[in-house]
Amino acid sequence: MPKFAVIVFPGTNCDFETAEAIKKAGGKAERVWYKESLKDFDGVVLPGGFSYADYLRAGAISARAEIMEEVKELAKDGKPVLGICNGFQILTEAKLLSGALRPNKIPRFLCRWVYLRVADTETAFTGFYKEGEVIRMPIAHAEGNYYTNDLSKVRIVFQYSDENGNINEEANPNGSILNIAGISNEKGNVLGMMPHPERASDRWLGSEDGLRVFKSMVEYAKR
Amino acid sequence: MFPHKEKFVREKLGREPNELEWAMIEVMWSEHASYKSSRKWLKLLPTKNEHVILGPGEDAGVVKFDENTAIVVGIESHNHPSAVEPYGGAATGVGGIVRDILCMGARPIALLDPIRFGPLEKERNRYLFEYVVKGIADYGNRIGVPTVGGETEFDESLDGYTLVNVACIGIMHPNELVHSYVTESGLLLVLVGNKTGRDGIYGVTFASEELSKNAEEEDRSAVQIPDPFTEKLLIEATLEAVKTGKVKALKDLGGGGLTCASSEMAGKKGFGAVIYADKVLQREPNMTAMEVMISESQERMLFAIKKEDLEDMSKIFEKYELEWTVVGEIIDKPRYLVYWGKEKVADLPIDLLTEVPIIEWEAKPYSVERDVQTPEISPQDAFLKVLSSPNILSKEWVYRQYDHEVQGRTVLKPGLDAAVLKINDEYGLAFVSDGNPSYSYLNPYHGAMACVVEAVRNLTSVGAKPLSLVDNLNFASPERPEVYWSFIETVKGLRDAANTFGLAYVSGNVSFYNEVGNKPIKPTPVVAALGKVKLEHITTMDFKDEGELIAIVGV
Amino acid sequence: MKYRAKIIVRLKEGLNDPEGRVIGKTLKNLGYKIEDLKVPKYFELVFESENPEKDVKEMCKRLLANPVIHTYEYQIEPLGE
Amino acid sequence: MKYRAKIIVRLKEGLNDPEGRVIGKTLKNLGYKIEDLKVPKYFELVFESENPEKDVKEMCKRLLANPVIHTYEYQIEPLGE
Ligand SMILES: Nc1ncnc2c1ncn2[C@@H]1O[C@H](COP(=O)(O)OP(=O)(O)O)[C@@H](O)[C@H]1O
Repeated sequence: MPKFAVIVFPGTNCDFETAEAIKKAGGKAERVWYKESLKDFDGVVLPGGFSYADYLRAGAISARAEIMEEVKELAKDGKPVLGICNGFQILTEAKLLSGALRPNKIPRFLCRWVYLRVADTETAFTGFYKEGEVIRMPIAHAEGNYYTNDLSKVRIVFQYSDENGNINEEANPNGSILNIAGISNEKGNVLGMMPHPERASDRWLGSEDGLRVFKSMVEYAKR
Repeated sequence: MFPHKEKFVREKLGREPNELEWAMIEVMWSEHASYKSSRKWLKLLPTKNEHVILGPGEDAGVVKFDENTAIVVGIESHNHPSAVEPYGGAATGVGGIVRDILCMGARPIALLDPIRFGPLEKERNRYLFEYVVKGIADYGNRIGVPTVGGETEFDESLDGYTLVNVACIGIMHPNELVHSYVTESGLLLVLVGNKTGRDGIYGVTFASEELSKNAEEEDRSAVQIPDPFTEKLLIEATLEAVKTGKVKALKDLGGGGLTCASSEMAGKKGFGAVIYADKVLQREPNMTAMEVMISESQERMLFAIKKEDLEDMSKIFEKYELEWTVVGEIIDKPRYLVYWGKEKVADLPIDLLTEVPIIEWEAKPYSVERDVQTPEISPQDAFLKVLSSPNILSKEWVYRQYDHEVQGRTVLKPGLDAAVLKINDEYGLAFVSDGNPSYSYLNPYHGAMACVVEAVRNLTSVGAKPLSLVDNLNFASPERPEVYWSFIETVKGLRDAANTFGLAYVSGNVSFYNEVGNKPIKPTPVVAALGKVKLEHITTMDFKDEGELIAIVGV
Repeated sequence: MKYRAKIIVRLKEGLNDPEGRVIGKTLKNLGYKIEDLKVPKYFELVFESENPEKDVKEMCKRLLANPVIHTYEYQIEPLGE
Repeated sequence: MKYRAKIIVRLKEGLNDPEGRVIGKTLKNLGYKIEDLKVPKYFELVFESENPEKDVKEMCKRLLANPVIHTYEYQIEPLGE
């Protein structure tokens, strides 16, 4: 059974439920304090939260922690690296993914459910989705407005859409270019996404659509 | 404010207290810390039934959910500080109640925020509204505790003021309960978290007085800058420490600061304490013993632990990059001693701090159902007027700013009759708050009952069976006979309504002196209620299908 | 007349400043010898006014700063019509 | 030697600034004639260094600014030993 590290930075706050979702998806998960080592893991998840309270810029301070060097090694080895919400912000700040996450177009924290269109099923995290499928997950962020000056470097994986999969301005909750909700690196083994799949991994919480992100990741890590 | 305080103190002590001693007495005798005007009446409330593990008296109440699960619950107000600095006041209000839950040994899992303002037509009220919500959002979101519900109400009588109440629940195994008092001497007192500064000096006495006209300019010391980053680390470090079983007592530092936390921790079962005030880590230069002892700097916790466990505990604090120092020791004599270096700067019998005499103010009834004019208005216009009132409008603008899903438990989200949190695979916990100052103003007894009844109705609307209650009593000056009377009536109403349902209050809070410019607020009791619901049985308010019958049940 | 104002809003001396502390500590960890770091709020605005100084002061009092916890300072320069 | 640096981190030209826009709008609603309002980040630090200019530039590049979206400027003044 592949084993994943769920990295806990000071201020991370979605670590427990993210570890639960990985277990539910058939993987092993261990919460790892950011001062510890990532040896012996088959993949890494950087969960959501407010590492360092979002001081300076969301994700900026965690991205400079030593453990990120190990994350980079893992990514280079082709192991899956998933950043959710604050984890996505950390991955861009650490240059593991290109672009930046800026304050929402309405500069407030926004917590609500959204529809996403799956744009790329070839990544380590989307194997269990169908291309063009529309899924539901919650977002909860103040800085999720994705920006890049070089789209050629990103694989768009999830886009905010309406119920029918149309990508339009009304469906864009934060001002991201091209309604981007999640991107991956060229190899497809590093994914950053603003929506919270771990909050959509239990039928009582409104949807199980997110669980397949973790299932895909577990399956990928077995290879 | 206590008529014979000075005489009482001098007689008990047999001498004149020094400046530091007076300051500590002042703080502990404040309304906010001592409940001197309310204690007698709060005794009327039912506090025991089969669900209650721990009733009022410590930092929060504890309710039995099932054999392996206890729910800790509490409610607090942060009205005065929020009225002068809405962002910091509201945020530190969240921080305070979260630490109250934490110090019982429980993980905080949800917040509710009943908040009240003056009419939105006025700039100052809009400012207060916007920044109170932002303060709650920024703090709750950053510490990872979801705000799953609340109330938002606007009322003429609150013009220029705000009532910010926050309720919090936590979850733990019943065996993990940590008390806020010690039962042995020789324990070390360890202060963990933020450094101590000059903030909040005399905060509790501030909360026990009416706001002055120039409050905004004057009361810098009464507000604090919120530090959710440190709070989150405190939560994780405290829970890790509690899991070791080595924490003998735990208290958060709130109103009254170190004096209050340490004297209550030591005094409750007849012990005493020595405090080495100079050992407290100080944020500002040249602080005095008095400033250190009564500062209300936020995000600090006081641990009582055995000497031999200090090393293990300190490793946990250091893992979370929290600063800590040993600031005192529990002694077996019931005295409260403070040292500054080698010098003994205070020496009091501890009960002079912890056992404050009660006060009973004059109570004068006003005629209930005050003569309000029933407006002449057509049913059509009345209907539109009601529907367009900000009190009825959707509160989505508020709760979208709150992370109401973090921790992955929120089954019923804000916007419905009550929130439901998933506790295990079978059962959920319903959580709701209600207050209705307009009813309470007309008839405080029935208004209070209505709060309880509405909360219970909201629980039943989502399919939950009520478990227990907490109450937050927001009132004007108790020195006003009509206000004091309405307070007593309110408590009686709360009592009678709870008894009808067989429910008990496990915790609560009283906030007096809510007035601006010599104008009292309406009596504003707020009740938060917990219920248990089988996940399969949760009901929601939307119509599910065409052709369904609609029925109204009741009188 | 048009003016440009630069406004700095600072926390009063002695108040806890978690953001400055955390950023300062991060720079220290990166190897710099930081003795003090503050992150005051900073606004740059272009506005039209008859009485720019009065307006700026008012804006600070009404919105940009809270006199309970902040002090503020500003510079105003005319930009012409 | 000890130095004081004042660092301003701005959004690159052309990037919209939602925070500045909202504050500007609020001030307009309060009756002021705001044409433009920006909220750059602003840092004031006291630090020790052999090579203050190099250090400040580095701090900006490594932490305080994000080159994807920011430019920065700074002033350094010596404070003596
Ligand atoms: N300040 C708030 N914070 C979070 N949720 C709120 C707040 N105010 C209102 N709500 C939510 O909005 C919904 C409607 O609130 P309210 O109008 O008080 O309900 P009702 O009139 O049905 O009692 C509830 O779900 C409530 O929890």
